[in-house]
Amino acid sequence: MSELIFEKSRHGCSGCSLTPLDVPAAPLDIPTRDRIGLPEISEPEVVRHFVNLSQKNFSVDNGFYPLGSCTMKYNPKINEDMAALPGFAWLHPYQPDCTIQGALELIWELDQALSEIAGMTRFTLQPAAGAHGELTGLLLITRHFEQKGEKRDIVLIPDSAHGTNPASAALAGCRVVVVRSDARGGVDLDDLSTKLSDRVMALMLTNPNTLGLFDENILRIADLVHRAGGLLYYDGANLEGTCGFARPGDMGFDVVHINLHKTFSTPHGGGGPGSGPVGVKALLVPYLPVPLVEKKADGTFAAEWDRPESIGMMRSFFGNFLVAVKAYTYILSLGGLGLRQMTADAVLNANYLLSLVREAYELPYNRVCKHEFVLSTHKFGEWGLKVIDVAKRLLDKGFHAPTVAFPQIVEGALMVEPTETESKSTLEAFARALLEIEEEARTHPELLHEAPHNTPVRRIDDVAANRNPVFRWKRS
Amino acid sequence: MSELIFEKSRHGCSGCSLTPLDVPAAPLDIPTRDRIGLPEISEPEVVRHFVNLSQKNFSVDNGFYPLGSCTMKYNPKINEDMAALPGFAWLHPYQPDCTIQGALELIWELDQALSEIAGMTRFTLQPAAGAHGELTGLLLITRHFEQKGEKRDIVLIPDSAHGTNPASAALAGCRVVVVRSDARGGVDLDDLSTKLSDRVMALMLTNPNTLGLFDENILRIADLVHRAGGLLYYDGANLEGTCGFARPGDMGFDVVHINLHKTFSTPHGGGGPGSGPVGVKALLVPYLPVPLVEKKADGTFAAEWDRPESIGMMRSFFGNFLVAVKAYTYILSLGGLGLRQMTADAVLNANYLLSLVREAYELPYNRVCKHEFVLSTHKFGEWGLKVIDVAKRLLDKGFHAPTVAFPQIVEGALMVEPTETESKSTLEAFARALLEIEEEARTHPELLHEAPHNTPVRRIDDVAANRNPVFRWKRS
Amino acid sequence: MRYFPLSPDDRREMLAALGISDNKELFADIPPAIRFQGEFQIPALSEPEVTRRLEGLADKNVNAKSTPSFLGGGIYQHYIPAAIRHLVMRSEFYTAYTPYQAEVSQGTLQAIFEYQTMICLLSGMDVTNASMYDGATAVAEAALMARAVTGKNQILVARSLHPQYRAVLRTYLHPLGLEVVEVPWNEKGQLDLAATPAENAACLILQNPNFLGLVEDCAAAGQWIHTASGLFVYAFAEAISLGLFPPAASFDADIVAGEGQSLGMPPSFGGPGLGVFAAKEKYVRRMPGRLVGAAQDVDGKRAFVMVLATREQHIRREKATSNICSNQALCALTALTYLSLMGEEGFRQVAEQCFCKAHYLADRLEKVAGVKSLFQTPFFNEVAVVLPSDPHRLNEALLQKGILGGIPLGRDYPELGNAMLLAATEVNSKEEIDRLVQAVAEWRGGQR
Amino acid sequence: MRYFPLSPDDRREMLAALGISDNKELFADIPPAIRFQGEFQIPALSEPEVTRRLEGLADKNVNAKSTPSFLGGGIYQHYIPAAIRHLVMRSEFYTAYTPYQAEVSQGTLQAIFEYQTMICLLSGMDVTNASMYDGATAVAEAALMARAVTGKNQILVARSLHPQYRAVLRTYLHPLGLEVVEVPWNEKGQLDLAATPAENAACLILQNPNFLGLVEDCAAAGQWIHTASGLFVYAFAEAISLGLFPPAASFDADIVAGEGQSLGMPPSFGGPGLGVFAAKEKYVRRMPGRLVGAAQDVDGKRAFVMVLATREQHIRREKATSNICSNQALCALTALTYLSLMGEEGFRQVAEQCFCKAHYLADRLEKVAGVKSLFQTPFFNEVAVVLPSDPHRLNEALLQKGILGGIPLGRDYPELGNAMLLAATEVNSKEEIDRLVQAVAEWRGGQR
Ligand SMILES: Cc1ncc(COP(=O)(O)O)c(C=O)c1O
Ligand SMILES: Cc1ncc(COP(=O)(O)O)c(C=O)c1O
Repeated sequence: MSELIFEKSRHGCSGCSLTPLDVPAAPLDIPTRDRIGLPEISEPEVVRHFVNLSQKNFSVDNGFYPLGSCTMKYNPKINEDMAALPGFAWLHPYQPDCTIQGALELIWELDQALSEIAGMTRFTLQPAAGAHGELTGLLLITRHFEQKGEKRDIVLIPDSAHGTNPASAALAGCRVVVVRSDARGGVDLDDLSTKLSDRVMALMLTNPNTLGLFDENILRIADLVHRAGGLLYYDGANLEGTCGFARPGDMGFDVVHINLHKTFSTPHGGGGPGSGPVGVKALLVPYLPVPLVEKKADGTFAAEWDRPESIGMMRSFFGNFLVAVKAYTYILSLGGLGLRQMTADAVLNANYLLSLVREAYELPYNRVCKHEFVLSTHKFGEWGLKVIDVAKRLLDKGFHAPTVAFPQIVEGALMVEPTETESKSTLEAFARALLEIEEEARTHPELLHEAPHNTPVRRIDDVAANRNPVFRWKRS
Repeated sequence: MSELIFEKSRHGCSGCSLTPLDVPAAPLDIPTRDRIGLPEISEPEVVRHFVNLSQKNFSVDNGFYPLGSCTMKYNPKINEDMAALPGFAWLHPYQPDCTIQGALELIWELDQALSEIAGMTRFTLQPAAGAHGELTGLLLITRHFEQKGEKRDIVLIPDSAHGTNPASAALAGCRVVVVRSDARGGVDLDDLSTKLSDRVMALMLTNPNTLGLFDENILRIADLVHRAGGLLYYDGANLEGTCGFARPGDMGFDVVHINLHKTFSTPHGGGGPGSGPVGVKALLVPYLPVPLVEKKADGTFAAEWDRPESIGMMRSFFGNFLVAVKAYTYILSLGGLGLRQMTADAVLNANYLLSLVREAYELPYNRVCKHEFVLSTHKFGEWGLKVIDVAKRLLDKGFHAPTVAFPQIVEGALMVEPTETESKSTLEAFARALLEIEEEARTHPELLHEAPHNTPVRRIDDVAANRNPVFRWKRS
Repeated sequence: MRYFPLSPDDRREMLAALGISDNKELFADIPPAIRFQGEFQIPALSEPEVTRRLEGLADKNVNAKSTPSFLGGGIYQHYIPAAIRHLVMRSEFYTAYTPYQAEVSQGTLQAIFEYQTMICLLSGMDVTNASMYDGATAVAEAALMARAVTGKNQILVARSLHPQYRAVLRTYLHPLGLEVVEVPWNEKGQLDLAATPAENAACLILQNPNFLGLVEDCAAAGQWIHTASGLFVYAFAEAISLGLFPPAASFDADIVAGEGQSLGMPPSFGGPGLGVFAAKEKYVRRMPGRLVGAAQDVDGKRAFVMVLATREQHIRREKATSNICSNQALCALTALTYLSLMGEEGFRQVAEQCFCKAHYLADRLEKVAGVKSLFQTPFFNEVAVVLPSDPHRLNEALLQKGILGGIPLGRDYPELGNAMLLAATEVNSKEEIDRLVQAVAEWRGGQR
Repeated sequence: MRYFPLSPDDRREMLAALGISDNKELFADIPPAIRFQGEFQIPALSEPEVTRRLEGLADKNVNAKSTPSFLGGGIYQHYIPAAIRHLVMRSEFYTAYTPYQAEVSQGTLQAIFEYQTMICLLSGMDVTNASMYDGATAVAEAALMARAVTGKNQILVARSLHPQYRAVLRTYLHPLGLEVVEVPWNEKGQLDLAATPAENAACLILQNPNFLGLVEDCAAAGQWIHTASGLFVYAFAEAISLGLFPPAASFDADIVAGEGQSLGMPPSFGGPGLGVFAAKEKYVRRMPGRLVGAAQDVDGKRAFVMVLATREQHIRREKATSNICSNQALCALTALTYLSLMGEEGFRQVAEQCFCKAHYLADRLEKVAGVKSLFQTPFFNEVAVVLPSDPHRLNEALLQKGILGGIPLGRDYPELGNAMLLAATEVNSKEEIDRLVQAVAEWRGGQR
């Protein structure tokens, strides 16, 4: 069953159908290669291979996937259909503007919608994912201070932040200084004050943060940073928690990125493609990447390349355009009120689920959560178990596991994000599973330790796989 | 996991999205109903329900499905895409001819292609499946004799025939007389001769027959029937066995039906829709159902309704048109040579597979087979086992079972049709499974008796289900 | 050929294993006289070429997706939720066959069981089968079943039953010597019970709404035929009406037979659609088609399985209740997913919207001078209007303006002369309807 | 809203269970000053309405599926086998995320492992990652990796590298203080090794075929940069060339980075595409992106799992090799299915057909008076020609005739004046090419 596609190759077979060449064969006046070693397989066998492979995946369309920080909500099918329209999928990015008015209009409209939703002035859709948006945003800030002639290179990042935040800061050529969390899980204001200086370029913040908690001091924080001359960066991975209830722009953020593949329902694709549009306040608009889509006085749209202060390009062309098509479809499908209901339900689901499991697990910060919450499995240590054992046992019970071991400030963190597209009964079933597991941990810890038992493969030996890593198949 | 969709209903939910009414609400001047009781479920949950349901099916895209007589070949994906084109899927059958020229041309072209393939004069695409084609064909013959003023109402049918043959004959108002098979599995010529008379309207024959054997006496048979004044009906379920090598028209058949969902690769859809075009020799053309598509002198196409001798309509409109689109796509994809290779490979696969298992099972007729073959599991009786036990054990080994207990003339029949879209290694794996099972039957019969063990559900109690049948869910 | 997994080497090895050198030997049993020596004149096209060829054919058609259309008559355009195709096109559903091996076919079996339940809910009947070919053949099978139940040989059928259903009925009944008697409509376009005696009838087949779009008095009709010991067959050609109309069972229907295309399927040039068939449980052993029942596996786990197969051709052969084998299962699945998504409220609303759109259309059309409704009887989503001249000419004029008009009724009902049947559903916007009416008025103007 | 499974009752019950009466209480932690009081001016559309809106936008575009196109420049149109979308659109693939829980993600993991192998086969390299955002960022990451490996701060980049890749490179390298030095092309349009010293270079980035479509002397370039202890980064913007060209490893490339859109993805207005990234194994710990490795489960069963995660941001944070998290996994799966279907022969043939079509195009264009190839150097499937006047005017003229022309090179390469880059692939028929050439000739005629 787990035969590799290469092992199914049979010389002389093919799944390919090419129209015979209708022009004269040109002499190959260039150096050419030998056999590649690609497999030779008929179409029926290729189809079977991948259909059967797919069944070894757990996905949102199979069941509950409460992977914290990832917003694994339902991916509406209409989104996929719209992105597949030949009028989008078969556009070439080098086409003249007059032949791509619909695409430019869509980009403009999405920019407008996101600006309204986030409370910002303009968005670029070029960044291909959240981390890419972070880098973009930091480069915009860098450029801003360059223009102002200020030498600032420190990026403050809370200890609860996602790994991409410091990694992006490093990639932007900045120094990372970590800010501690306080007892309520928010930014420690004292620590922040201490670390602010005229070298600080920005504070990167997720709000609600990775604990799922809204930082009530956000206005104080913004004020402190701004007074110190720095800017505020908003990691929009958690926009789901406040969308329609509070806008990052209003909180004082100067730059935001949004993950269209989270809040805006575009599929995660087994890892991607995503899209990480970056929105800015007016002061940063001049630096946005090229091309930027502009609406002209006559109502037509143009891809503007001539932006002398721009940071340049973050990737080729217009970003992951088809992902933008899906997100735009979603925004139109929900409308303003729907977006607010989305958040209301996501937050209700999270708090309800939390209420069902909080007794059996440890809740490090006892507060209302937003769209997700983090439990600690610290006490499972008593029974010789780790958070990973809880996760694996959940797989046996037909659920995907929550995010584990993140944020690092919580020991044995289990980060649970139900999203608004789950039903009450699903939440209850999941809560029952978590309670059962806690019970099993006390009475039959081996059940967890040896989990999973009924998945396509059982627990995988990571250590061995890393000791002598094998990155590719080779004919044996 | 096996919750019914109704059990997931939650009052106030919906997966529906309707545009608000843009005309005045008209007063309901008609009697209307109370609540229907349809489930109320959001789109994400409906999607999950059916995605998970689907995974409880075994299908051609999952693996080997050697269901004899059903030609479970690969269903090319391009076929589905072509049938989904709005220019086909969104045609209304009452549109004026000038707006459906492409559809009529396709019907005409498929008629031409099938006529060439089967060696007939004209085809109607109206019949919705094989059995429907049988009824159509028999009614054509009935009409023929009506017109000739001959009173013939007996249909001769071999004892090896598929159940639809006698059932169709009955539906056509005919009497069925069964013809015995001879020692080589073909029509017993003596028995046939005895049963021929001036009351015999037709002999229905599958050739290769349901044993997968080509009736070598076919010309004698045709001659006998024709001399007795009867006509020959060809059940095209097994066209796969001779396509490109011998044509029913050339064998002497006067009417044929073809199952597009078998030889011509259209999907079986969990039971249907299929399509059972009927082709006839010139003498029967006047009786073909209306509408019949004609090509006019100016190259345009017309749906001809004015056919005074026609038997009338067999179903509404043009039959399962989108199935015809798929079959036409397939025929163009293979071309004439491809169709011949298709048969060559199907027959090679069948004979090769047979050679691997014939020692361990009983082969009632020791001959070269065509696209399928029938084994007997008679000897499994010794170990207290039936053919169904062999079938269920195959499920455990990751294969669909062959057709069982048919044809009835072979005790404990296992009817195996590999099709040309299976690889040599798949055939070998299946053969190994059959051999293992024979071994298990001898050594651990309970393994078969209690099979299947690792399917979504285990052996189902048919008897109980039939004793007090429950045809629908009711709120409990 | 990309669909064939045998490599040249495989073929050689396999032939060798069989001890033969040429695959011709595998066909040696075919008498030389009938060995096909020719070559089919069908050139093989590459996938891109075949795509171009089929797209070319599709483009030669005017399709009712990009062109406003008012065609109905048993095939309707309704909005199809996007999720449906994603579900129905799951490989595991559409590349499986009849669930003969129940243990690996629970997906299909449970779906059919759910479909059966849905149709029982819509119709109020006890038992629904797994599908028939289409509405027309479902009605024909209903007639045969009524004959089998009652032993009577006459079938009463409303003249307002879909003309093609009547045609199919005639084709099916003729060879069995059954008599088809048409019951005319009265001055209101509804069934004229007074016109025909019912004593010898195995059943009365009445379509609601009838082919002219009109709502029938089914209660009266049911009572009438039952008094004469015939069965009442409730037929329908527009399944959306089931969301608004009282269920057939409330009229004491014995059999319900109709077309389910509206439940999530595109018009498809008339096929595949879905033959819906339901009946009272007491007649179940006379029912055609497959039935799925609830069951348990040996571990007591819920399961589903085909039941009462002893009615069917593969067991009963010439004594079977029908010859049907392959049915329209994937269409039944489509209907199931459609009804699941629409749900209680949504399905009702679609029906109401259709009603409102058609009434708006009728109101507006009536205001065009020279156009009037054929009857002043309550209707659902179709209206028959009389035109001042040949409706075919109107259709041509409409087509010029990018509109697919209605169905000229004269061919099937010569007595209706220049009448045309126009349908409106939830997909016809007010603007489209206004455009149609405007075009009709202009055409009418040009006529004078 | 049809995507929300909470019913009004559910919401009430859940709030009650939480002991609160209004969901506003769940947002009480948001300071009143920043509670959003407005309402987004975004009306909700029904599914049919949203479909119409998006189809309307799509229809405002001229798409390269229904219009012959000769645009390339890093994004190409190739035939996409129909089976691909059916596979990639399997729910289990596209609605899953990064395979964090390996035991229930073997589908994705095995697919990535197979993809990695495919790219290793095409490039000859040892290790391939699970994907980068696109060709441009892959090249930028290659530069960063070269810096990390060599400790040198200068990046040599061919001026004939895709202009947008160079732009992205500048954006990425600027804040890190790395110096980007452009290496010009010589009179043949190929890299001019003599022009630039290599001593301080962390790497040389050379695109093959280069942006002008020309085949580079990679062996010489590789040797040259290696002599100076820099890494050789083999970049590509047309993955189909990998089917014909000697593998990058044969030029001793250290890193291979490029765009994989041609492997089964439509042009998509430039995204999503596929950033391909491969390298020599000795550098693997400096590589950006995810890696999947072969593994075993506790029962010794074959399995796959993410490996060397210690390079990545979620563990290493600011010391990670890259910040990438979400990547383009589904595009990698697409490329995998494409290569699986095309197979050894098919993939090679596509490459050869592209070569032949472009050469036919070039030959024919050269015959138009006033049009000539910019260079007489071997090329793959794109050719740069010099026109007698502004190529934008030619494109307008072509558009009039329903043809999407080529890319005017003047904006990115002012020194090239009126040059235009035209691509041809296996989907451009001879007839299309002839039509283009004819139209160019007519335009040229009209100019005089
Ligand atoms: C809080 C947070 N920030 C940033 C990211 C990075 O986003 P992406 O994966 O789209 O690059 C993630 C991704 O999971 C995240 O959870
Ligand atoms: C030999 C034979 N004849 C006829 C039929 C009936 O065909 P259909 O199921 O298309 O009605 C079958 C179906 O399996 C068959 O195998």
